[in-house]
Amino acid sequence: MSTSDLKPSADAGPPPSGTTDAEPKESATRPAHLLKRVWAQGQGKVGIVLTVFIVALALAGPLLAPVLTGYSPTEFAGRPFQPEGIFGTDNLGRSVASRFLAGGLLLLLYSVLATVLGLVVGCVVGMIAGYAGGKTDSVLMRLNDIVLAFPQLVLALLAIVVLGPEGWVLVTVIGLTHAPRIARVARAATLGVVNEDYVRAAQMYAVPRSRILAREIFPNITGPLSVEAGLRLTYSIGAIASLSFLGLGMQPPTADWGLMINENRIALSIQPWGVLLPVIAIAVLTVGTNLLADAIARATASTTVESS
Amino acid sequence: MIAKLILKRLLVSVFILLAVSVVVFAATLLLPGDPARAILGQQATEERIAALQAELNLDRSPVERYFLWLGGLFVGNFGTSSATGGPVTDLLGERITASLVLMLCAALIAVPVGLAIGIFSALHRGKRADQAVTWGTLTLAALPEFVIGIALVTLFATSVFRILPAVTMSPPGQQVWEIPTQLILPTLTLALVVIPYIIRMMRATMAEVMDSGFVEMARLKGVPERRVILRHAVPHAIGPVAQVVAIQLAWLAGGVVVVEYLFRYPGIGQALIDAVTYRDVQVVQAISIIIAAVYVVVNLLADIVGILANPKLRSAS
Amino acid sequence: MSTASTAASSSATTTVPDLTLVMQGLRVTTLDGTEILHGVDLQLRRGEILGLVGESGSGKTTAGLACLGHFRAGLRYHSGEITLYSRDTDDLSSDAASREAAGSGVVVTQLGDEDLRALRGSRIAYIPQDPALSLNPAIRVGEQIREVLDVHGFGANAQERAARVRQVLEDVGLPSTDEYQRRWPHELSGGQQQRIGIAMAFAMTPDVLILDEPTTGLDVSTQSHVLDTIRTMTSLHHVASLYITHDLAMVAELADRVAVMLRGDLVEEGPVGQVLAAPEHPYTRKLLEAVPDLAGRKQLTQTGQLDVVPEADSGSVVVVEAGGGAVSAEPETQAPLLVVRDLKKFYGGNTVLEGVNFQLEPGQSTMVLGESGSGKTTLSRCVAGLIDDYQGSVTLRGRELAASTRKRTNDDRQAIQYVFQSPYSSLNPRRSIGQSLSVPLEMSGKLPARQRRAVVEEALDSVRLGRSFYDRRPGDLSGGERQRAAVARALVNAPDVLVCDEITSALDVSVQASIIALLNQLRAERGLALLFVTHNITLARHIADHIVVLNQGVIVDSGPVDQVLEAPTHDYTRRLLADVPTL
Amino acid sequence: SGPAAFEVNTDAPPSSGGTLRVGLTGGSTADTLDAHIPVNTGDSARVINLFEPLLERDGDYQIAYRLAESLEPNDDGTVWTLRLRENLKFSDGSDLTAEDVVFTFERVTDPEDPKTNASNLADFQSATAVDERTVEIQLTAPSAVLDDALAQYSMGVVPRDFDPANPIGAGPFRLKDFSAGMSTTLERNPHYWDSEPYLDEVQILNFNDTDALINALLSSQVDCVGQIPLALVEVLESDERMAVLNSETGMWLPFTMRVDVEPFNDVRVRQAFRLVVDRQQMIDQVLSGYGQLGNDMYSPFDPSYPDLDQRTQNIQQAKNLLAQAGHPDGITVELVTAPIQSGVVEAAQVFAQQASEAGITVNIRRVDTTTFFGDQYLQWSFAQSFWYTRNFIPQSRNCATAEAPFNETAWVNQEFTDLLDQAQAELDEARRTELIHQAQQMLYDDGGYIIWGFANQVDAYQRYVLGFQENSTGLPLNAYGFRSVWLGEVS
Ligand SMILES: Nc1ncnc2c1ncn2[C@@H]1O[C@H](COP(=O)(O)OP(=O)(O)OP(=O)(O)O)[C@@H](O)[C@H]1O
Ligand SMILES: Nc1ncnc2c1ncn2[C@@H]1O[C@H](COP(=O)(O)OP(=O)(O)OP(=O)(O)O)[C@@H](O)[C@H]1O
Ligand SMILES: [Mg+2]
Ligand SMILES: [Mg+2]
Repeated sequence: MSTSDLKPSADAGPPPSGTTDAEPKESATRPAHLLKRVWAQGQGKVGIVLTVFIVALALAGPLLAPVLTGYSPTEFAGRPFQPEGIFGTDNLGRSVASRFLAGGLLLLLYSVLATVLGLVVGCVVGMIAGYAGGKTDSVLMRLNDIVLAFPQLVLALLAIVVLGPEGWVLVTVIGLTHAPRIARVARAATLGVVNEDYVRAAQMYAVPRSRILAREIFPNITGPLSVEAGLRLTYSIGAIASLSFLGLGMQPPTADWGLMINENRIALSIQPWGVLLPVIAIAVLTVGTNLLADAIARATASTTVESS
Repeated sequence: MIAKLILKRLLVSVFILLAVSVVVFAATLLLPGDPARAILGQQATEERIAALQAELNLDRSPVERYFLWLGGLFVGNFGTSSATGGPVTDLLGERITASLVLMLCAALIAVPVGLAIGIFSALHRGKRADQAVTWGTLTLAALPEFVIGIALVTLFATSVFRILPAVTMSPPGQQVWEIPTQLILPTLTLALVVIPYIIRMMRATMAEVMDSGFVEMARLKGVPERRVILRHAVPHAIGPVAQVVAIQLAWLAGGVVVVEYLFRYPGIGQALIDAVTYRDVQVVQAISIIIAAVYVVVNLLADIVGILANPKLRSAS
Repeated sequence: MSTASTAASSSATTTVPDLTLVMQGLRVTTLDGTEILHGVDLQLRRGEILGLVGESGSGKTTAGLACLGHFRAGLRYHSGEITLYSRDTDDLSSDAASREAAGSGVVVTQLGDEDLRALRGSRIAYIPQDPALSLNPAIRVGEQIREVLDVHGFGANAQERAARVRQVLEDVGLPSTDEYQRRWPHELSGGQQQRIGIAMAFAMTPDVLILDEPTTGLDVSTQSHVLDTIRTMTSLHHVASLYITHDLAMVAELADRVAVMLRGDLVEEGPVGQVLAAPEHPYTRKLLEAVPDLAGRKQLTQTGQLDVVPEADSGSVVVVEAGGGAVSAEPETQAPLLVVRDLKKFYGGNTVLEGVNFQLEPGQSTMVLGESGSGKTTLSRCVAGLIDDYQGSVTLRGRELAASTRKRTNDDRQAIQYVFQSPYSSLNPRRSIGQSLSVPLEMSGKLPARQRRAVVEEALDSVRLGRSFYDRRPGDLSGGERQRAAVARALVNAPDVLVCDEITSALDVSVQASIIALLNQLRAERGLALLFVTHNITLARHIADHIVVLNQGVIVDSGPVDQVLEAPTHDYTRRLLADVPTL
Repeated sequence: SGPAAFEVNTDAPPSSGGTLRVGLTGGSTADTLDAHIPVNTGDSARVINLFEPLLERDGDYQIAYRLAESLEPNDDGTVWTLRLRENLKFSDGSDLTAEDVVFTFERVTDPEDPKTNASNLADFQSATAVDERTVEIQLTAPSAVLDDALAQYSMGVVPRDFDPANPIGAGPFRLKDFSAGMSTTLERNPHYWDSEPYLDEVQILNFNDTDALINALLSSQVDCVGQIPLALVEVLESDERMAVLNSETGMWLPFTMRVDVEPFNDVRVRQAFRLVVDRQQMIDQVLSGYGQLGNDMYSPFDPSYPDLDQRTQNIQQAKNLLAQAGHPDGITVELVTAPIQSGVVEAAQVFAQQASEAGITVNIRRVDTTTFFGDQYLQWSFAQSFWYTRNFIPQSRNCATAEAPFNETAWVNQEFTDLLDQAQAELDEARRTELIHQAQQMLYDDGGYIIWGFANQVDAYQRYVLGFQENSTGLPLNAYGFRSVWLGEVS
């Protein structure tokens, strides 16, 4: 019943080849740092570069915007949709470049927060269900199914209509709609390791259950979870942008990539930058984070530095 | 045995639908505004509002109303729309069909194409073609659906090639699907949104299966590669992939909203946005239940496929 | 198909009439160029079984698969030649050039994909190690056999093929009924699955058969059945077989000749009698010494490894008299250390243990013997408190223990320690060895955090891993090293009883020997009582002084080692003893 | 003209036949066919083409007779006599008589269920059919401006047995098909009193999104669209297939300050807010320059529109006023906005930017249209609004008196109301203008509206559509005047 059966390729696999018992390794090195192992993969490298680039842009953008373009994100640079400045003006005659620079931070922040919220709730639920098994599992998973069956967008629309399009509402609603999906993945991954003997060993030593979840199980399901996190971040960004598109997400005059697409798409044929820049940024960010997530998943699955 | 398993899944599905109906009902209670007042308008007198409230059962307790509503669902009565003042069924009937047509078209394209590309990619693992597919799916998955839609419209309808209609418009008395060219862009948009996930899943599952002992054994038996793939490998990927396909198809039920909005497609997505903005509670409830039902049914089908594709479950006694 | 075999011998066109497959200077590398096989030469003769032995990772499977022209993903053919002299070479659709070059044999390593495919399953067949993984779970077993016949165009029509399927099924001693053919793989036992694999391999009456540890997953009785089948089929069809294993005892029983591999090199080859009786290469000698024998004449030590692996563990090897415990149980007035009384365990309606009784004294080592599924793991887990809903009692020094470890007292938990079967799953791959080993100390809470490291390092020393392993992760340890670490975890709290559940069955013989030696040493040093669970009866005299034989949840035989081995009272024990292959 | 892909013969006489496909934004499942409560653009388009009023405002905002042939007040303006044209028929062929007109008056002003135009008919007392073609209208107070009230498009005459589900009217078209929120099909009314419309059919198609609307036009799925984004005017003008209809109107998108709550209960704050607006910039940014300057005064087409000093941006003076009002360190306000009309949300953003220079922090709270017009409508302390063209007295009756149904600023001034009453009763043109000017001065000095400009109404249509003319009412597509539109010959 798992959504994505990306199995945790834990190294409890076949015996490592070539090493025999009688041949202890020379250096007792600690395993290479995770980041190093990610960087060592081609995909990881691309992922890190893309992600860091966009994150840096989003973080520094709001400060740099007025310096680089000469206009603050809400100042007027000319009439709407005119080719003034590097990337022209937007639907209100503001500098597209300036708004683009300033427009990534909130989107990034909200989608990361929503993803983190979904991950935390989903992991806790999924891991408890997978670990406890039996009745607890059935009850949690049925509840999960109910939340899953409840249409996401209806939930978002209702919440926004009732509570208003505040940042925390967006984060909470999107985070909570992620949670059941992440819970499924976390549960499936937990089931994959819960019968490992090291978990039994911990039970044997009467390690508290919370600590078993945190120390024995969690580190061993980070692979599928990080893939899932990448995917969920993509969805978060898409969801926030889509809500902005429907006029329910980020509110004007905030400079925001999702909102920019909506505000400027009408003039796609004459002033495409107002749409293209944010679309490209969103695409680069999501591609980057997904590459990174895949690379992290692969890196956590092995402790050695891969070539290639 | 197998019937029993399926029956069990069926019961769970019914239970989930019931639970969703409670949640939907409770959630819509939170919507501000009084449907009776909405139907009659701001200037209506108190007596008329009270009369209509009684007619719509609004004077009863929420629990009573829930059961009345639930009872109605079983006989196909979704209540009265506060926007039109008429039955919700009249309002939604054609829209549901329209949305289903759109989803079906998208599914009919996305599933076979996704599976085929996924298999192809898994068989060429690490090669150029596979990398191209990987990057393609990654990029496509990175774009929100409305971006894909806008791009397609710009490309095929308004700017580059002016060969396809940009929006759907049905002359009165005709259904949207009677003008097939109008379906192309919305269908394509939906298909492009779900295809990357199907490809990714199919590729991963197939790659895993191709690495399995029995596939290696089949090769060592001298079984031709075509047969290895079609007879030995693909049937194993069907079970797990069915789950992902189901989730993607269920997503379609909710995901049509944005696409319908973009293409002015007369489906339930449009009606949902209208209903939420105009606080048409009964319509919101009806659409939520319908989307949930689609989700549950599709998942049930996937479970059944999973059971049928797994001889262990099929023959366990 | 016996006609084919007679025809083959008469129409032999090769210079060496009975040579069937010749491997010359085979080199295989990984994709990044590391050499796995460094030029291996092998010859397979018709009607003869060649045993290929060597420790794990020495390249046996790689060499075996190369005979089929197959190299696993990540591996690459480098150089060398494999030539197949088929009984009916002319039938093969290989191109004339390659046949010429090989002197009318087919050069497997030069064939194209299509020719290779035609060869595989028909002229060269493969029987894999794990039938459960190699049979397609979604195809009925009869269909899987028939598929081989189909793809190689056996016979003239479907009836002939159906008849052939029935015949091979009967040949391997399985029912040939339609009902049986329509079963799914999971509806067969491991032994039956493996015989389906054999039937599949023999279906096309191949010239060469590659068997890759075909009995590893099976218990001794099933194993002897399967071996019988292989033996009869090989001689019946006059096939040249390559039997890959790391069990020298099995080679002694089955093979005509034996080849020994060490890290990608063939180090010794010759008739079985000669190699086993007078091994030339030091590695062969070491391997032989590591093989446990039922008689217990040998001492399982690690000294034999020294000349092969110079940096092997230091000389602090304690030789333990087989059979007699190093520390004999001192007569004590108080209650026995561990008493298991009337232990029962049900899984649903399925009774797994039906009232088990035995006791254990300090320093005593009891072997729990039994075939797969007899309830050994269940029993040992009940003792260790890992199963919490058993009936009956487990008493430690006269005090009855709670069922679950969570309910047991700290001291009780420390007194009984359990070592898991698989070293690959008992250590958390995400935590360092030191972290994993600190857990028992942490939970007993007796030592302040600062001193734990010292204790753990001591334990690592005592299993002869060395302190440097503290910060390493299980992923970069070999199986043997991991199992030592797992033993060390059981030792940090200075337990009284160590429960070992088949702790050597996932390891190859030399590693097994070193672990056995280690346990014996610990018994000697610490007066540890041992509950050693296994299905390998040949280990008895090397590790235990008492034996308990478990069959379907009941103890059918028990007593001191010699008594049980020499005068088994129960049929089951006798059968076990009869099926053991010996050197 | 130019290398067009096709040529349209614009000189040929109008030709009959064909279907005009009209794209309009707005519309939902709540769309109505009722003649007297049009809400959104689609409703208006239907109402105007299905139902004929007695009078109408023409393209130049002059009163023109439609069903009525004459309308005369008595000496003191308390009784008006209306005379219908001859041989009027409803679209089902039945006769349209004075009784129907009386019924229409009663239906609109029904105190139980007052319709949209009831507020303009506040003085209405009763109507009586004197004969087949004559109606006498009695008022409770003298009025010189009843003709204006009767010229509203929500005042179409309906038969006595009117049923909104089967909307029989006397307009140029009659209903063929209707699907709420989606489309409406109208067909020519053969019983129309005036020269028959050229078109056989008009399809009105609802769009929820301007983008889809423009796309439909560009991909030739519709023939004309109402109200295009002003930023796109130049683009569409440069498309050789398209023509643009650019009308100056009296449509205004004011900011509304409620004068009875903090901080706007201090007139200095209101004046400061009016002074921070750079009106030309507003028009440039929000309307892409397609608009006329506003001077915090509505009704630019009223003959008595005043010639007051033009307010311009004066940050320093605004700051001073704020300081005097007790806000020396600036002030923070919440501006509630909603996409009630294109340009409104945009204007809010431009205002926020302009106001920030004077230390005014404007927090924009965007709500959806339903919420905006929901329970809190008229309660927002600082919000926006949107009005089509009206003359001063009816406009004031709608938004600036105690009885006004939509008094968004809560600005009520007895002296102002008295002046209005006097002006309304004054039949002498010059005297009335004088009174109105006095009232306007009060509004200008003290009122709660910030009226920064009047937006042009710009529509676009395919060149082969002929007959559209500019219209100052603010309603798109020549106030939906499809009766004068025909499809040109394409060569
Ligand atoms: N795909 C691969 N990529 C790289 N190295 C490999 C690969 N497969 C095997 N090896 C290496 O080749 C060597 C020989 O492996 P092989 O499986 O032939 O050993 P084996 O003797 O069959 O071992 P075992 O007894 O464990 O089955 C090992 O050192 C192993 O690490
Ligand atoms: N969790 C469980 N649920 C149901 N039955 C079980 C469970 N665990 C074990 N059994 C059954 O109990 C019986 C004894 O199992 P156990 O694992 O104790 O055997 P074993 O002697 O250790 O076998 P092996 O040599 O294969 O390890 C088996 O028939 C097994 O199928
Ligand atoms: Mg092997
Ligand atoms: Mg066991």
